[in-house]
Amino acid sequence: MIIFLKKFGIWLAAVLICVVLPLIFRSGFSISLLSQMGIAIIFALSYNMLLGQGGMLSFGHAVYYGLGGFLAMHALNRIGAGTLPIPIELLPLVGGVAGVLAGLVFGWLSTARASTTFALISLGIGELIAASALMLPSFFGGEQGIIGDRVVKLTITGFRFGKQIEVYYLIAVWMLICVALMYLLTQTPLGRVANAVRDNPERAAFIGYAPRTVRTLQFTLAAFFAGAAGGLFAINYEIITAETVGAQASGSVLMMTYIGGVGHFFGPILGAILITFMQLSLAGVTHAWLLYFGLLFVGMVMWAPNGLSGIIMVHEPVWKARLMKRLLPAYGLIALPCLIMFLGAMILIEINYHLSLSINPENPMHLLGITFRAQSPVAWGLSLVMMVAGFFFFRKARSVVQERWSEVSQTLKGGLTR
Amino acid sequence: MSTTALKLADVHKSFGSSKIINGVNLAVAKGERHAIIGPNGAGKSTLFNLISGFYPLSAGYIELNGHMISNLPPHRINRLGLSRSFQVTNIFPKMSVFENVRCALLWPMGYGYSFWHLCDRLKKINAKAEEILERINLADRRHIPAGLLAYADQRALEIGITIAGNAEVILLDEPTAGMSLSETERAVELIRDVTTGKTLLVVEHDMQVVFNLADRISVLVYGEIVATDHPDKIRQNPQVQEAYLGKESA
Amino acid sequence: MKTTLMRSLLIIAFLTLLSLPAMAADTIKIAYIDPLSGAMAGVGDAGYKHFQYNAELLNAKGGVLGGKKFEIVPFDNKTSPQDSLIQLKAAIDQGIQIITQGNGSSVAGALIEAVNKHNERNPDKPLLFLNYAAITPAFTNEQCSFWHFRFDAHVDMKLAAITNYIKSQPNIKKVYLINQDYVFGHAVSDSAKAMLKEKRPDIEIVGDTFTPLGKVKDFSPYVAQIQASGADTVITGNWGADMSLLVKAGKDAGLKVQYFTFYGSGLGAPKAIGDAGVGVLNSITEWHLDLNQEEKNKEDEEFFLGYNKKYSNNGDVPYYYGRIRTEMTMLAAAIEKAKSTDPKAIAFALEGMEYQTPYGKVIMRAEDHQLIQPLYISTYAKAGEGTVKYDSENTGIGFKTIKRIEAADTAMPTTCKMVRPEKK
Amino acid sequence: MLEYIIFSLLNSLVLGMLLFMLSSGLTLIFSMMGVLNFAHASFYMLGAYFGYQISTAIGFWPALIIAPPLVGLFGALVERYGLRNVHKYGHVAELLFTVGLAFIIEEGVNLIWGRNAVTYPIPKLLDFPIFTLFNTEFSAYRMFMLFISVAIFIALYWILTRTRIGLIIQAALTHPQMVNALGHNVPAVFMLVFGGGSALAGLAGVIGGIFLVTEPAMAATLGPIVFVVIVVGGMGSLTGAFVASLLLAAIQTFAVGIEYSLSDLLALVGIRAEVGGILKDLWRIQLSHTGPILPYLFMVLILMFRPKGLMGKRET
Repeated sequence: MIIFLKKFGIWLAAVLICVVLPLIFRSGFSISLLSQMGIAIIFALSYNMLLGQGGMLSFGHAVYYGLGGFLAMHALNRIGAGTLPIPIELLPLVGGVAGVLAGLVFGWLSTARASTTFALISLGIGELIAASALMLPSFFGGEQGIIGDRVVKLTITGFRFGKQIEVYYLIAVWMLICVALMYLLTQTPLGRVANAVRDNPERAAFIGYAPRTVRTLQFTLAAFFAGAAGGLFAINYEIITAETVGAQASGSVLMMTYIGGVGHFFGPILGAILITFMQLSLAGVTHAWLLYFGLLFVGMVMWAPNGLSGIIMVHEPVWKARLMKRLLPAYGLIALPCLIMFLGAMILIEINYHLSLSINPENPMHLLGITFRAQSPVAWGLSLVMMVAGFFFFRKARSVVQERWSEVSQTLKGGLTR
Repeated sequence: MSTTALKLADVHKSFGSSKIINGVNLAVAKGERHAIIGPNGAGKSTLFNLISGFYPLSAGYIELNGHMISNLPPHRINRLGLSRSFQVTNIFPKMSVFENVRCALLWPMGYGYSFWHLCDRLKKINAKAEEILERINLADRRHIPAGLLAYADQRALEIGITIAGNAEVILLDEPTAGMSLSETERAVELIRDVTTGKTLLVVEHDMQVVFNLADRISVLVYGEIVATDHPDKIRQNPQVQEAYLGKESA
Repeated sequence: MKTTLMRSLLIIAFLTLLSLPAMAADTIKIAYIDPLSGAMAGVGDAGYKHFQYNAELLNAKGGVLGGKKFEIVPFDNKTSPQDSLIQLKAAIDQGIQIITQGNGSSVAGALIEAVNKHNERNPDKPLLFLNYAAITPAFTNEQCSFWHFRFDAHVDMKLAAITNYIKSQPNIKKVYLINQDYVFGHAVSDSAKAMLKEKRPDIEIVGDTFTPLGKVKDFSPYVAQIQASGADTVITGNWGADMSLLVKAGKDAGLKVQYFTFYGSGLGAPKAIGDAGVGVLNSITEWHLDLNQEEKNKEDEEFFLGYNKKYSNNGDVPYYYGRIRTEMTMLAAAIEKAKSTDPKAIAFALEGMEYQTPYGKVIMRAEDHQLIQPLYISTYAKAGEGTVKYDSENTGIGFKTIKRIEAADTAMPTTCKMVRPEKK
Repeated sequence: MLEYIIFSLLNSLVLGMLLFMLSSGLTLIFSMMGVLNFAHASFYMLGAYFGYQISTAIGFWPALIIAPPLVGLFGALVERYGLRNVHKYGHVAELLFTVGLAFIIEEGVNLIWGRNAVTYPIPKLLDFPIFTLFNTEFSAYRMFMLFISVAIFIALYWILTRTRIGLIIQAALTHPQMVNALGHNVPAVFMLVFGGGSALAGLAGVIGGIFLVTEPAMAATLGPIVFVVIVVGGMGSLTGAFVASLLLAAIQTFAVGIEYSLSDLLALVGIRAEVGGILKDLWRIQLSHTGPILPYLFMVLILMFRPKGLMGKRET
């Protein structure tokens, strides 16, 4: 039993969370948010099959997501019309097939080299598909996209999927299946060899693998999951437009994956949850969310290139060695200046957005329960002082943290040699 | 021709107008340990890169066990039974030591591009990888990312990757470069051990190593082989002494 | 490394705190679902302020139904259909039953479908969708819905008005069509060709070009083509940079043509085009900011100036959407007429409603829920001369009406087969 | 027809030289530092906005002098305090850093100058047609742009071939390790090149902002096309960038005039197919509509079949 829990505990927990979450967050908005998170998790993990596991930086992954969505939407409409006998629950597979077909073709064309060449080809293909999406309205539906109705007769579970909650559970099931499959893929010969090709394509050729074939296969499989995510998108929104194949969707999944961290399997899951939350919730709170988003991204690139998962996993050995208590006070120490610095920056940003986008810049603005005039020199001065002072103490505190860290890692190393 | 493992016939290579390899003929017999020596810039690494398919030939041809391999891509040559190491350490730095070795076993043991097997369930492969790790003395560090190993250990790992696939012909490019004396000794032992029964072609600067290891030696000077013979004869060959050894022994 | 994590967590924590919505009992909430961040935020923000201003004016007069006040609740959809649907859910969560939107036919199409499905699946709590700017004809034709009302003239109506004007101008002989290469641009091109053929068969269409949407940097090659074709008039559905660049490149090359556009008189176009448009750039709208001078309408002038004072950022983004006033006041009138804020009752009250605006009577046609209103073709003119008193976006450029098209003349037949719920 | 060809040639020259001003900096940065700078077009946008802001305050001519160095300074600071810290994480991180930077700059421009275009008019001194051929006018401003960009081209050429720093940069283009070995201060050279490239982009912005529209989306519309230029021209080749700029501008300009579609082509060989659905859309697309997307097609093909580009010495 214990062994079973150890091995599958995390999966059980994931299932449990998926079941329970919509019971806690019951509003229509929350359930929509959760549904979108599920889709984003599949999409981001599939992107990480390229970037994290295959070393391929793509600027056009949304092509497969979008094409999967469009094909699924056409299929949905055929199902509704009774001309296509596929139960709606299996629609993501249709999207996946679209992804595979497109991925096979474009993957083969673009994977002769990795790195910059690949990145630029993916950018070019992305631009081409996005441009033709508007020029080929009979498939892509032009600006308005294609709409469908997910309430169809043909189901295997008996649900009608009229209610969002039913769709949520459908997405959750598919999400769990896809996550498990993608995890298992990392454990297969192809998954491992993809790592090898990422690390050192020349060497990989001398253990018998053609780098291009490995990349193409990995790419195609990633495109399958992206397409499946697109299929779920079609069911969830009952509309799909050309923007799903566009550069913005591609950029967004890149940011999710990177912020979550490419080095660990679960990283993109964190990224997908966080970024989806920011995109959908933060936008309702502040006009400046895009700026916060950009700052977060650049901050991650500069100071935490391994992403959220990297930050977490760095602490794993410390946690196991029961040394966290040595780090926590230092973290507490650095949190305060960070908080001050962040508050200062936030005040400054919010003031500026108030001046440029509010109903009337003369109106007082509300921030953190305080009401003040955006033009007030006090607010400007305070925010600047907070930023400067925060930065000053941040640097001081940082050296303390570094000191603690080196102590802890010394102890850890000592433990290893002993 | 069944006794010849590797045959180079009138191999030429030029980059633009500069001729690097100028009509090399070489036959390495099965089971032979063959060394190539020569001064810097003689074209030794280029020759390796030609044999292993890294560069296309300008003229001539190369046969591996009777198969024409000139201008095949590297992975095809590898699948025909030729494996090589690199002058600059060339491993998979982010993967664990164990994973490095295991990856080298996947193709030769028939798992190809499979995405329907789980590596951890491939008992035969895992046992083989363990065995290789024991032989290259890295079993205790199997979970460390390969990029974090000490230099000599990385070289050992590279040899492990190179021989893992059980290739009949092994090319080693300066396997002991940059090692201390004691490390070199151990490396030579390792090479001797793991290449037993195989055909070995090695480029090496350290003459001690060469004379210790090789059955026959070829001397490459300015893209041409000036002599091929047993080590003792090479030592005495006046042409060789003038072209190469003369400087070293002086 | 830690700091970034903390920072992001803090962002979330704080901003969630900030978002506690305030509920008031006696308000009629209207969800404004349009872009409020990103590239299109300027346009969405302007629309929001328009609604806010009109709501304020109505509230100052005592609101509706004896004191119920209007409240505009903004939702940022980033011009994306799927985001709009999620924001719609958020609006429903807040108990909002009236939504309004305008930017992007893709968004409007998605919202119409979503509202239809919602009302079908939740007949006891229906939604009402008031569309103020998405002008794809389909929304009041084959795709028409009982729950959707459009307060802007659709593409074909505007084109009909333009071609009617062209019909009355015998010196227009050669017309060049240049449009963006997507559904809207093709619709403009097709309709323009059909209408011109019918109304002025003698006019020669000397060019029918499509430009990739938002990708062209220099329009001078197109201008050279127009020049070479000998056209005297250009009809274009282009908007944004695709329109400004065209007009500017035309000015650079000394192209002497009249442009007829849809979006020339506001939302950044005057700023981007500037003097290049004077005397040549004509736009079709239901309102413009010098109309009050031309028609000597003091009330409208005050209305305009009131907005300018409070919301226009010192005249930088002046009042533009005349129809938002129509939408809000008609909504108020419909609520009074229905004596209810129930969307179904309001919808039935709005159907066929006739309403007196400062510039004539408008009617919400019952058969397709399309507002029929008078339209104006106006041209760029230097401010300070004659009736051109006010300038747009501080550019020194105002507008002069060259043609008023009566409401009845803008009406087009509809293919709508309206499906109505039971009126209880 | 002659009129059309002459003016199309002139116009493609103007656009091509503007593209060159942008791509020369980018190709230098890319080939020396290996950084594919996604924020390069953002520097161009900053140049336009700085130029606009300064010219509303003290006039266009001072703006022309002041704005580019300001952008260059900003670029140098970005290199020094941003990019250099990211360098140790590898090229992907550097690239993503510039992506994020582009994002922040766009949002910042939105915040400071608003979401709509700004009025950035042609300076009075240049607001007249310089010559009229047949019926078409050629504006003095376009001539001025041409003049500036040719001057920059010559200056760049001179700096790179005749000055010491130029020779170091040239050496670094082909053999980046060599320069390091020779003991030159490579980080300083990098900062100089990054700042210089940004300043060039800024200058392109100051004059291009008038010619095109100064709006927050201007970086995003021009950005990808600059990549196309350096890819097609070949990494590290200024001559390549020059040729590719002119070539791409000419393609875009002339494709506009070719109103043939696939169906016309088929009709030419006697096939008149009645098709529906997606084929009908494909049939209908005229070559003239594809002008601005042709470059991407071109880029993808070049990368697949000739990754060195037209004149490059190394693969990307």
